[in-house]
Amino acid sequence: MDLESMYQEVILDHYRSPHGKGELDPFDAEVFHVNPTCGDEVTLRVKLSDDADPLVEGLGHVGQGCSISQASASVLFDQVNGQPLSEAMPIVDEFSMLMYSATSDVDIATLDDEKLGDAIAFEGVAKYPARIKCALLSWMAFREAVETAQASKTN
Amino acid sequence: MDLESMYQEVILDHYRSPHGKGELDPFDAEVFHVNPTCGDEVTLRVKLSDDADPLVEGLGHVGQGCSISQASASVLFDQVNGQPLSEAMPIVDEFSMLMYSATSDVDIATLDDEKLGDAIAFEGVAKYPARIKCALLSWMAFREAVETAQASKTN
Amino acid sequence: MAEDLALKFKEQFPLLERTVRGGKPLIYLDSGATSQKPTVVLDAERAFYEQHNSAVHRGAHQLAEEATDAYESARATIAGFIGATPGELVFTKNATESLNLVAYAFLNSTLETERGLEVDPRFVLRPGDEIVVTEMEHHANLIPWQELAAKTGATLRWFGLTDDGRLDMSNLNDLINEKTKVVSVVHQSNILGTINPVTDIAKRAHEVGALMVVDACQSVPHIPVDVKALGADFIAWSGHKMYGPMGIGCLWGRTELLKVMPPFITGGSMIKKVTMESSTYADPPQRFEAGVPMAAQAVGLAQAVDFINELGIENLAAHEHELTGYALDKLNVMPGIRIIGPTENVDRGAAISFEVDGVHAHDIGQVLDDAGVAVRVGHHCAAPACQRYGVTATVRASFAGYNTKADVDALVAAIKRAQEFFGVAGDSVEGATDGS
Amino acid sequence: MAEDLALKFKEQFPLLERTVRGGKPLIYLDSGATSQKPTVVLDAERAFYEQHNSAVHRGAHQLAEEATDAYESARATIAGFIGATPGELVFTKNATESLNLVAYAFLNSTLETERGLEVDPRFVLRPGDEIVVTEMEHHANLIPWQELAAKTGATLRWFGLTDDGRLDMSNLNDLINEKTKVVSVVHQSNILGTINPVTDIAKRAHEVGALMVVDACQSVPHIPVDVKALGADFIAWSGHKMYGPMGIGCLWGRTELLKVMPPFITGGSMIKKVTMESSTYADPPQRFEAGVPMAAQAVGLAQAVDFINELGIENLAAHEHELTGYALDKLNVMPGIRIIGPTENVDRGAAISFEVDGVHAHDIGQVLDDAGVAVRVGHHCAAPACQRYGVTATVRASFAGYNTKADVDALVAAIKRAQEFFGVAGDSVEGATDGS
Ligand SMILES: Cc1ncc(COP(=O)(O)O)c(C=O)c1O
Ligand SMILES: Cc1ncc(COP(=O)(O)O)c(C=O)c1O
Ligand code: FES
Ligand code: FES
Repeated sequence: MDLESMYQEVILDHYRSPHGKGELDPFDAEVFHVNPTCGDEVTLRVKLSDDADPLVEGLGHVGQGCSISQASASVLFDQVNGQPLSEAMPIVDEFSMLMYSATSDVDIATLDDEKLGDAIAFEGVAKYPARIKCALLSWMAFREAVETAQASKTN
Repeated sequence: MDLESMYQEVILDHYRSPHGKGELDPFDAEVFHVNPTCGDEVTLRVKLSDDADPLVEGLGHVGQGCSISQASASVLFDQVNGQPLSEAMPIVDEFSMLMYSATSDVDIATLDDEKLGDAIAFEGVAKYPARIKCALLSWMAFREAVETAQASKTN
Repeated sequence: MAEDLALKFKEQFPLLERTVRGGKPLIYLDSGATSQKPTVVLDAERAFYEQHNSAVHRGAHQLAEEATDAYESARATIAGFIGATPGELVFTKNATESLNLVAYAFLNSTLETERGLEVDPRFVLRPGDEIVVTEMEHHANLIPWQELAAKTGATLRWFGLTDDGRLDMSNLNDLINEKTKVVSVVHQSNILGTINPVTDIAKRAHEVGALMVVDACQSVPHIPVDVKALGADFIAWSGHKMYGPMGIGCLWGRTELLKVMPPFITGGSMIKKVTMESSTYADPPQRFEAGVPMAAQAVGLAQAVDFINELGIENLAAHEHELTGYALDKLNVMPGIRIIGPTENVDRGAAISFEVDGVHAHDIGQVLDDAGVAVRVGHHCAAPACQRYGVTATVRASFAGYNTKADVDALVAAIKRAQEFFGVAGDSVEGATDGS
Repeated sequence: MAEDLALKFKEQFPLLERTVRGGKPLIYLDSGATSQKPTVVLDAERAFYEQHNSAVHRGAHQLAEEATDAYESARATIAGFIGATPGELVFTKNATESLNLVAYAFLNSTLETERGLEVDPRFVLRPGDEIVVTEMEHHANLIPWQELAAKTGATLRWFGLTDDGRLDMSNLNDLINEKTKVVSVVHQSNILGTINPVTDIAKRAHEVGALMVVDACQSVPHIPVDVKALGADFIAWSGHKMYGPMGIGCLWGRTELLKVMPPFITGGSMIKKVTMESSTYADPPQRFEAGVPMAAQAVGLAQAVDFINELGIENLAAHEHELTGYALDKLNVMPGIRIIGPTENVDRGAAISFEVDGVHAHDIGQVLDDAGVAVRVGHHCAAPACQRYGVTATVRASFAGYNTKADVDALVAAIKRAQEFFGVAGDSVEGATDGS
C-alpha cells in the first residue's frame, strides 16, 4: 500500500521522538526557512569547530511541520551531527538526490546507503512531489546555515 | 451580393462629393471624435441660432476616414443643416436606431423614412458591426457638439 | 436538490469519473480551490476556437466580427448573472488581477495628483488615510492593500475575528471612520466558510465616503449575488471556481467609478489616440483590457453561467447548504476534530476547515488522498486567519453542486482512518503503521 | 516547405476548413493578430481539464500533483523553445501584461527607493534618466513606457524610421547613452514586418549599463529565437499568436534580474510569509504569478511548441520567408499599391502592410472579406508608425505556416477586385457599384 511506503515505521519513530530538537546555544549561524506551500517553518542553528575540516559540533532545530518534515530534521541531526563537513555535505547531496529520484533521472542504486542511514526511509516520500519540500526543509536550512557559519568565520 | 447592400450607389456618391465638408467659421462648438478601432477622426463644428428652438445654422466637418464615415457625415449635413433642433435631434435618434437595427430588436419598419432621407441607404452597413462606428462617427460628434453649444449658450 | 439530482449533475463533469491512487473513485472536495468543468463548458470553448477564433475588437473580417460578438455576448451573460450591465464588467485573468486593478487605481491616481494632474479625490491616498480589510482575507485581498498602504503612506486596518469564526463587528464605527478611503472585504471566507455582512459594511463605508470592494470569489459561484442588493462599489471573482475555464477573472465596478479610474495594464485596444509623446484612453471596460483578451475563456465562462442558470443558483445554494449542514453535524461530534470557522450552519458557505488533534493537516491530507478524497491542506492563502486561530495549517473540505452526502460520508470515514493510522483517535489501534 | 506540405500542415487546423460570407472558402491572412489552433493543442487543453484539472501549487492530492506537474512541465517545454531554463520563464495573460510587468518593476522599485528601501539601482528611474523605444512599437510596448516616464519623470526617446521601413540606426550611440536606463524594442514589427537588429541594440544598451527588453510577439512564433544569441535581458511574447490558446503570455527574464525585481500583481502563491502587517515574497518565477494561473493554457501552449518543433521552426521560417517573397514580388508591381515597410525580402517577416491609392484601408478590407480573404485593417496598434508614414490605416496581410501561395494569389485577385469596385485601378471598370 502506498501510504506505508511513505510513512515507514522509522519515519514515524523519528517523528514521535525527534533528535536534535531544541535551541542550540552557543551557535555560529541561525537560519529560518519556510515551506511556502504550507507555511511550516524551521529555525535551525549550527555550530562548527575551528578545524581545517570543521566538525558539526552542534545542530538544533525548532519549528512546526508535518510528520515528514519533523522526522527528516531528526534524521538530519543523526546523520550530520558530529561529522566533519567533508562528510556531512555529501550526505546532504545524497539526500537531495534521493528526494529527486522519482522526478529526475537519478538512479537510486547509485546512492550510498551508508551515508544515508535512516534517511533511506524517505525514498517513498520522493514519489509525492508535494512532500519533497517537507523532507528537504531542514536539510536546505542546514546547508545554508553551514554556508553562513563558514562565511562569518572567514570574515 | 452583400457588398452592394453596404456600398449603395447613394453612399458612394456622397463619399465622392461630400456635403458640409470644411471648417465652419464662426461656430458655437467644436468637437473632435475618434473611431478608436481604426484611428479615423472627425472634427465637427456647429452653429446654432438663438431661437427658442434653435436652428442648425451651420455644420462643418473635416477629418479622414473610410467611405462609410465620409458618406455618413455628408448625409448628416443634408438631413440636419438648417433644421430646428426639435427636428434634427429625432433624426439622429432614428439614424442610431437604424444602425443598431441588425444587432438589437429595433424594427426597421417603425423608422421614419422621411426623416432619414438618404440615410436609409446605410441599412446595409448595420449588418457589419465593425462598420457601425464608421457610420455613427460624425452623428455622435454632432450630438455632442449640439450639447456643448447649448451648454455654452446658457452659461 | 436531492441526492439523485446531484448525481445527475455530477455526470456532466468528465473528470469526476476518474479514479486516483490505484483505482479509488475520486471524491473531489477541493472546489474552493478550483471547480471541475462540465462538458458543455469545454465544448463551448472548443467551438469558439474551431469556428470563430480571431482577435476581438481588431478586425473587419467575418471571423473578427464573430469573435467580437461572442466575446461581448459573453460579457452580457456574465454581467447579467450578478444583475449588472455589460459596460460595468471588466475581464481580467483572475480575481487576483481584478483586486490589483482596483488597488493600482488608487496608486496611479495618487501618483497623478502628485504630478499635479486632476484625478478623482476618492482614489487618492495620503498618510493618515485608512484602508480597511479583515483578518480573514485571502492573500489576494490583503497583499495588494498592504502594498498600497506602504506605497502611499496610508494605514492598513482590519476587522478582527471572533472565536467562533465571525467578523468582529463590535468596532465597526471606529474601524470605518472619516479617514477611511477604501474597505475591502471577502464575501465568503475561503478558509472559514463564513459569509460576511458585506451589505452592512458597505453601508457604513458609504456613510463615511469610502469605497467598498468585495472579494466574491467564494460567493458568486455558490450563492445568488446581486450587485444592487450588495451595495458594493467593486466586486471581484474568478471564472475557474464557477465551472468556468482557467485564465479568466471578473471585476464589476460602478460605471461612474470605472470612468474616473486610470488604467492599470496599458497597451493595445485600451486607447483612444496614441502619439509617441502621449496617449489618451478608451472608456471602460476597454480601458482595463489591454492586449488580446481571453475571448475563448469568456465564452466558456458565459456557458458556465448558462449551465448554472439551468439549475438555478438558488437550488445550487440550497443543495450546498444542506450538504454543509450534513457535514457539520458529523464533524462537530467527531472526537479529536476542531472546526476552524463557524460550527453552526448559519451565514456560512460550503467550505469547512478543521484540524485533527495530534496530526498535521498535511498528514491528514495524505491519508485522505490515499483514500481518493481530495481536500486542500495548508493555510489556504489566508495565513493571518490561521495565525488568529493558532494553527499553521488546516484541512479544508469544500463542496460544489456535484458533491453528495456520500462524499461527506467518505470524508468522515477517511478522517477516522487517518486518526487510526497516526494512533490519535479515541478508538485508535496501536502501531498504526502496521496497516489494517 | 513545399506547397503540398503547407496544405498538409493546414489540415490540422479545423477552423481553416470553414467558409465565410455565403460559402466562400476562408483565406486567413490575419495570423499577425492571432493564429489559428491545431487540433492537438485543443486536445491537450481539453485533456488537462478532463483528467488533471486542479489548482496548481496548492494541494496535496493526486490531481493537484498532476496539475502542478503538467504546469511546470509546460514551463520547461516553452522555456526550452527559446533556449532558456524554466526558472526564467514567467507566465502572464498576454505579452501586454509581460511588458507591463517589466515597466512596473521600474515604477515599484523607484517608489521603494523613495521610501528609503534598498532596491537594485538598475530599476530606479529619476528625472534625467532615459527610456528608449522605437517609432514602430506596438502600443503594448509604447504606452507602458510612456506611463513609466510620466510617473518617474524620466524622458522617453525613440529610434526614428527610415523611408524604407527600417529603424534609423544612424544615431544609435547618441540615442542610447549614459543616461539610458532601459531600451525596449520590437523584434519584428507587427505593422511593417521589419526585423530589427536587436542584438546590436542590446550590445549598445549593455555598454551603457541599460537593460534591454525585446517585444518578441511577432518573432518567437515565426523565426528561431535563442535567448543567448539575442543578448536581451527580457523577452515578452504571447501564446495565442503561436498556435497556442488565448489567455497566456510569457516573459523571459535573466534570473539575476527577476530575483531583484519587486512583484507586480500580488496575492496568493507568490508569497513566502504573510502576516497582517507585512509579507515577504517568493522567488521567481512564482513571485510574478499571483493567483490561480492559467494551467490549462500553459499545457496547450506547450503542446503548440511541440507541434512547431515537429516541423521545425527553421522550416516554418523558411516557408513563411518564401511566401513573403512571393507576395512582395506581386504587390511591388501592382499599380496603385504602396507597401508600408520594407519592400525587399531581407530582414523582414511575414507581415505586409500596404495602402491602395484612393481607397481607405477599411473599404479594401471589406471587399477582401467579401471574397473570403481575412486581413486586418487599421493602425494595427502601432499608430505612431502610421503617422510616420502619413497614413491613418493600412491593410495588412500576415502569414503563418498554414498559408500557401494560392492564398497570396487570392489576396492579389481580391485587391484587384476592390480597386475595380471603387474605380481606382488603371484597368478599372466604370460605375463599379453596378457590380460585375
Ligand atoms: C509586436 C507586438 N507587440 C505586442 C503585442 C501585444 O500582444 P497581446 O495583445 O497578445 O498582449 C502584439 C500583438 O497584438 C504585437 O504584434
Ligand atoms: C476568497 C478568495 N479570494 C481570492 C482568491 C484568488 O482567486 P484567484 O487565485 O483565482 O485569483 C481566492 C481563490 O484562490 C479566494 O478563495
Ligand atoms: S506540510 Fe509543511 S513541512 Fe510538510
Ligand atoms: S474605418 Fe475608420 S471610420 Fe470607417
